[in-house]
Amino acid sequence: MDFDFGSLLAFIIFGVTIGVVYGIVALGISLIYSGLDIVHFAHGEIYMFGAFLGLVLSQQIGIPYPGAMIGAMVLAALLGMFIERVFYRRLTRSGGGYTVAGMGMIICGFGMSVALMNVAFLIWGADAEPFPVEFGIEPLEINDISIPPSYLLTAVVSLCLMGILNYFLRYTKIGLAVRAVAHNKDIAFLMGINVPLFISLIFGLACALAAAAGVLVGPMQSVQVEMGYLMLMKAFAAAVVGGFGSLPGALIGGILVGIFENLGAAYISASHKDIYAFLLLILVLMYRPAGLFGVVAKVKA
Amino acid sequence: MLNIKEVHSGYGKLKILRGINLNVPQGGVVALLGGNGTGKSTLLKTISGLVPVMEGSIEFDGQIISGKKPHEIVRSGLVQVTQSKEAYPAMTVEENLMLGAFTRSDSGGVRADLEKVYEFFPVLRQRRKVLSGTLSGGEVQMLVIGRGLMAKPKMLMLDEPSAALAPKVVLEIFSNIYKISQTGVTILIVEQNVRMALLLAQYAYIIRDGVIMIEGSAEDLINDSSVKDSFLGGTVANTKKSLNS
Amino acid sequence: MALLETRGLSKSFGGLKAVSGVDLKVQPGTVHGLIGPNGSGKSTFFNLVTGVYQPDPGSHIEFDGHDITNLQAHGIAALGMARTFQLLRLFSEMTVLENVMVGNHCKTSYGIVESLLGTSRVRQADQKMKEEMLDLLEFIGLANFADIPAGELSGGQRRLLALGRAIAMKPKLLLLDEPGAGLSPVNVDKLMETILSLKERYKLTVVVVEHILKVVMSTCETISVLDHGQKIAEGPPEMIKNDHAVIEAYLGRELPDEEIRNAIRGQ
Amino acid sequence: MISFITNFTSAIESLAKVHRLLPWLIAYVLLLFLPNLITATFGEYYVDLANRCCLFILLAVGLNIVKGFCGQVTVGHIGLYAIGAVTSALLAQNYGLPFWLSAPLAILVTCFAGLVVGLPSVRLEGAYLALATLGLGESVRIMIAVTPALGSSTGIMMIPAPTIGDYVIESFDHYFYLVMTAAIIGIYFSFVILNSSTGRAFKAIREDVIAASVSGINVPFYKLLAFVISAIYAGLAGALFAHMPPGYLHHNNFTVIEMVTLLLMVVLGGIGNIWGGVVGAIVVTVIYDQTKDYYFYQPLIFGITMVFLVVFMPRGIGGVIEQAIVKRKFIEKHEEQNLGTS
Amino acid sequence: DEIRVGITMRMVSENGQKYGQMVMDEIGLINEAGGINGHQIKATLMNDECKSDKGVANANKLIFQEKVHLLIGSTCSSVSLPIVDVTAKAQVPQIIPHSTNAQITQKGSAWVFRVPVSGRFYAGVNAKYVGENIGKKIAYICAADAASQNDCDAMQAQMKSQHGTDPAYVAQVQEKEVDFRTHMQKIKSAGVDGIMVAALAETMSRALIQSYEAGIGSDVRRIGSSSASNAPVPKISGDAVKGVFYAAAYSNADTRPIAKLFNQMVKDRYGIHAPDHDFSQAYDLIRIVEIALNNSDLKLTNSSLAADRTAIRDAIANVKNYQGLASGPISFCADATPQCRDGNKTPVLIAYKKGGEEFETEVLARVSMPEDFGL
Ligand SMILES: Nc1ncnc2c1ncn2[C@@H]1O[C@H](COP(=O)(O)OP(=O)(O)OP(=O)(O)O)[C@@H](O)[C@H]1O
Ligand SMILES: Nc1ncnc2c1ncn2[C@@H]1O[C@H](COP(=O)(O)OP(=O)(O)OP(=O)(O)O)[C@@H](O)[C@H]1O
Ligand SMILES: [Mg+2]
Ligand SMILES: [Mg+2]
Repeated sequence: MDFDFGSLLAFIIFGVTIGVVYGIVALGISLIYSGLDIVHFAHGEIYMFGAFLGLVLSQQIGIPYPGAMIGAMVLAALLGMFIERVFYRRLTRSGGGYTVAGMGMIICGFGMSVALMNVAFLIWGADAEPFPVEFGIEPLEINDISIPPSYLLTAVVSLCLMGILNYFLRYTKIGLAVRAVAHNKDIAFLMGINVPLFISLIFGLACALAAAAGVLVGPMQSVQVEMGYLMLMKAFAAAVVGGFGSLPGALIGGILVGIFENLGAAYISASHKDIYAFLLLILVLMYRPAGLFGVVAKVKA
Repeated sequence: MLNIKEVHSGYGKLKILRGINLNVPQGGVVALLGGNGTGKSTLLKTISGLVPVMEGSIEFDGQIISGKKPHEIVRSGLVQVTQSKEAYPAMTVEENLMLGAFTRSDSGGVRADLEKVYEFFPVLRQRRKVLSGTLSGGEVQMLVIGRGLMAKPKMLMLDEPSAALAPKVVLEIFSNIYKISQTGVTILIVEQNVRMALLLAQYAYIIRDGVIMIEGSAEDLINDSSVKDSFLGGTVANTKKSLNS
Repeated sequence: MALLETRGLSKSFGGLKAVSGVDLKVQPGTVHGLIGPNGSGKSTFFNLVTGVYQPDPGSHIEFDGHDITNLQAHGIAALGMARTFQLLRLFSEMTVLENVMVGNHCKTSYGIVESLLGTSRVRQADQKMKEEMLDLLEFIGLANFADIPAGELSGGQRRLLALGRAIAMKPKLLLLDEPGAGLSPVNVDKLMETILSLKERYKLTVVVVEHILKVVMSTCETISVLDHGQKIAEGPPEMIKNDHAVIEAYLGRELPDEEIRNAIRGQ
Repeated sequence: MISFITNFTSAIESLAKVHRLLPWLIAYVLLLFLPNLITATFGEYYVDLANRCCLFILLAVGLNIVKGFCGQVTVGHIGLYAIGAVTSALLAQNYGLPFWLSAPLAILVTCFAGLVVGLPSVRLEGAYLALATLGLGESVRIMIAVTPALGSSTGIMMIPAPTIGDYVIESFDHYFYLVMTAAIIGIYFSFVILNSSTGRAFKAIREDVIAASVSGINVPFYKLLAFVISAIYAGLAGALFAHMPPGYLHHNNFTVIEMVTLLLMVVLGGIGNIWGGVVGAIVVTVIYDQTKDYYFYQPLIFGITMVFLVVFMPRGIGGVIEQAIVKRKFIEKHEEQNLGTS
Repeated sequence: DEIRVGITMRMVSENGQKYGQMVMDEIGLINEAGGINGHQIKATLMNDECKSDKGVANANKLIFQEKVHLLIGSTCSSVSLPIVDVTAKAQVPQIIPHSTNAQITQKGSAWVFRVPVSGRFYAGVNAKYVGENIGKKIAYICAADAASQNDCDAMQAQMKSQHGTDPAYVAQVQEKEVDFRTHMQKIKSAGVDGIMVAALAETMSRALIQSYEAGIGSDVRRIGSSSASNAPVPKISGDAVKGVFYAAAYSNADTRPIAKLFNQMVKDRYGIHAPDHDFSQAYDLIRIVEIALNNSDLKLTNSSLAADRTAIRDAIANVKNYQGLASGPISFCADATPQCRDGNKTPVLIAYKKGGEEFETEVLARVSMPEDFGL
């Protein structure tokens, strides 16, 4: 394939515009990870629920798009908190499941993912639903690359969400408590932290982010019951690349994954596209398990 | 201050405490002694709500606290420093200390108390930007006691604070605990360093197999040589005995 | 010839020199004490010697005639070095008996393939080992708890088990990191007996880190003192007790009850 | 119930005293009559179901070794299964190898793949390892899906059934003898491994890596060994699946959903519990088959079951029974001891 | 003494559910009208989720447990392919409602019949029309599911053999790809006459929309694979579906009275704006089964199972010139060859006139292919 700079630029832009979405889902995963010390395997389904909720709110009830997005975020947060309270709660209380830290959680996450997907299927059916939105702005034209409004909006909203969250966790007492809850619930309790409340809060926040991503992606890719799984994989890759627990890392990780897979699809082979994300994930895990921005706590013997 | 009546508790079906009666007066320093595996830590965990009370009642500062959640108990001013001296390894020393002050909203008072903790334990000041996962055993010990203090507790429960500390530091720790108690904090201390504990405390309880066997003023107990030999052995030694006989 | 010898042993973490240039010789058949203030590098020393940490370049560790400076932990263990941890690190979901059996891992007389095939030799060897290990549990006083998961023991019982697991390795050299912390006075006495009988009966060499002075002073032939990662003194207990630098850095003064009480009360 | 199990185990133990293989032989011989029994009582189809159970038993027992014994959270096991299946199929089809050659070769290849899947475990733990193995497992599936030589979208067709001489093993009950034998041998060796020094090394690694290494256990080696052993199980199951008539493989037999089902089996039976894994495999396969009419709700039921199991019964069926037996002993001892001292 | 019919289908998509339902309803109607020669039909419907292992298990259960006389299924080629071997070995007649993969009938089973148009015919018709009316410079986007891959490969081969042209651009993409921007960017600079998108409904719709987003004008024609006929395509794609050309086995724009009646029936019963060819094929299948069963002499005793199965097979093989909804007459014959067993040999060429839920199509042509075309 002959190489030209214009199309390389185009592929990178494509990667970035989808990468920011990976980034905000990864942000939620990272948040749950730092808060609860678990990797949440049902997060893709929360994202899918968010997308459907946004669809219902905006297309069926007729709430304007921004309102639908906030509504979906709130509802998904409630859903997440409900799930956490009813199911995950007992596991977190005893510190991450049986035998190996987190094995119970991982399995629980998988179970939840299957169940949620089925619930969505029972409610909305298996077929993809279009989510057309009139943004009222023109596509952005760079040379002969055209970026539709939905992608532009996504990038802007993602960056805002990420900024707000970062401030919240880094410069408030709550951020400190989040980390305390993550490491040892018993001791956090003894510090007077209302551990259950915090866990709910973290979960809710992460789910709201996933829902936002769902509503943002809806107009770009339509909404479908099975949409969560692939997004989850990409978001995992993003979270790992950026470094679990690092919020800016999640976003940059997302963008890197987006670019990496788009270049792979463009220059190597499109049918292996998902493998590139996995490849990146595995490479980063092997050579820099903490990711680009993460820190691994050195625990002494 | 703390009033424990006929408390039973344990893990699942397994009962460890079988009717504990214990009393800590306001401002006092009380020691809880006993052999290994006799239920001392279980009692502290029961008081702070980590292990559920099966029977009996616990009253603190005029309120019944048995059945409450751990964080509620902490908020009422009763703070425990656990035996497994766990700090948050991925946080710095100072962050750990600030966590201790989580329930407080008086930031001026928190800073002042932070200074006070650094005065008690100067090593912590030196290493305050270091991730606490890399501290030595003794340093962690000081950190967790300091963290307990940061909550500005009415009463502090210490589970073997001197274990694993250098002899010179042990004395420091004990005198710091005394100083802490002089500031009006009531103290319940579990110790294996019987001699030091009895020199610090005014009153002591000796527990064995989940019941209080002996109680009395510290002065009396320290002079009673039979106490050490007959009651501080613990179940491990007993097991051996019962096997041999 | 020394059983364990370190030359210029160093380890730094970032800017902090946890252990710097320590030369130490442990003579076979002795109990060797290692003391020092908190954070002086004792546990780090153990971690270096047992291969849990890699030492800084320029360090040398020799054990029983082998250069073990760059060996991995399991290789060093196989040469006959056992240790306990300050934070115990028991296998808490495994039973007490299984814990000591894992300790005995290096002494398994059969190969991996054989163990996977479950030949009769394997079964006989395992049976014999089980009996041996039960004896060992009897020796440390945990025989009654053989089938109990280690996580359900109390603090002191766990410490005994950690000791048992190390002994089960039938090592030449045993490194004990604060074996007495948290033990009741009676059990501390028992611990001292145990250490001495290990030396007498099993001809074991022991290095012990301990803050309970009674233990070091009455069981050790030689004591080395670390401070800020450096060796500041070495010698028999009598000498160490009266060493000015050691008193200054670590021991403090030995006081009668009344004075301690006064010291505590700040008078 | 508990006492029944205790009695049953002691009966088996006394049999084992005569010869350690005796209980196994008896079980094996009894199982040889199972197809006839099943056909007579339920019908021929259920022999096919039993065959599928046996495949899943192999998979579950193998997964248990790496996950339950050794504590390595792998989610890529189904990828190994796929590799075993595809390799054996291709060897048989492209090179005309008989099953008896293609299957061992496939197991060998799977072992190697197991080594690769296991490599991340040397550096990673817990959730990170789960992600890495998930990535590897999915990559295997995607490779199969997009590579024409591996079947891609049409799949690999007409994989020959195993033969002995001129005899073709293709009816349900004859295939049963094959898969059941494999399953029994698999279970037997899984016990051998658990009770050996290797099994103890696995468990020690599960509990505390550093403590294990200073106890003389070569941690990376044993982790990889666990992966390789479980790969043997997966490879064998894969080969047996590939050659099971009608001999067809498609990449969508190896998706994450299959992996989740496999996890459910292990969790239901009890992580780290061998009989638990066996029971889990049977229960899940049979229930799945019997609730096919409710296919709309099946994933929901399965998912929620999994969640509830982890939450309320983290040790699964097997673990609960085991725990009850141990607890009983412990309380007995404790009371004994209290009587002794007071 | 009932006639047992087993059905295994992909029941996860909405369409799948609905035409599964239609099959059951039609059988119910036959039963209400007195059954077949006085015998009721007992139908068992199972879901195979489009997974071959599940499909084979279903087939085994239906054949050995339910002891069906006739097996209907499956909808997915990758499931039908192995089931063909199961039915051949167990000697049970199998009739296929929707799988187009050419190899199904090429396996040489005497027990299999296909109602839909085989993929080999579609490619021939498509290539002819495209080469003559759209142009020869075609870009391909091929998704990795069995049907689309098959359509895509066959189309390229036909373009080569009929017009001697190589593809202008080929992108092999994943089955559920949703992001085609890189390909559209490349196709845009390649300057082609047409873009063929061979993919399942959602994937195809995404590609169609993104081709416009990328700025490829409507002068470049979009060509669909046979799944372009599925209702979600116009629904999701909206305006982007306008002008899309594809070949199918049925068009809802068909003006014959029977087709109009069928459209109305499906609309009333299942609330579907217009049935796609999956519905018509399922409907035709039931009619063919009805004819065959009526023509076969069945004992329906325990011992006559094998004989009855053979009788049904022979009766299906005797169905000639069935004129139903399908684009052309459906005929079978006794040989175990594709010529005999690919019943419908007449694709219809269709183009979308309007997208959205209320989409419209127009019929461009109807082409009957020689029976051994593409073999
Ligand atoms: N999590 C647990 N689950 C079950 N049993 C436990 C648990 N923790 C402790 N035990 C049991 O409870 C008994 C008392 O333990 P506890 O920790 O209270 O002893 P202790 O007096 O603090 O001893 P030590 O001085 O050794 O720390 C012991 O026999 C122990 O086996
Ligand atoms: N993994 C590590 N990373 C960074 N610093 C470390 C690490 N391990 C130990 N240190 C530091 O090295 C110094 C020596 O620690 P070490 O644990 O060896 O002390 P110690 O002599 O065993 O003390 P104690 O008697 O309190 O157990 C301490 O200041 C500690 O903070
Ligand atoms: Mg204790
Ligand atoms: Mg230390």
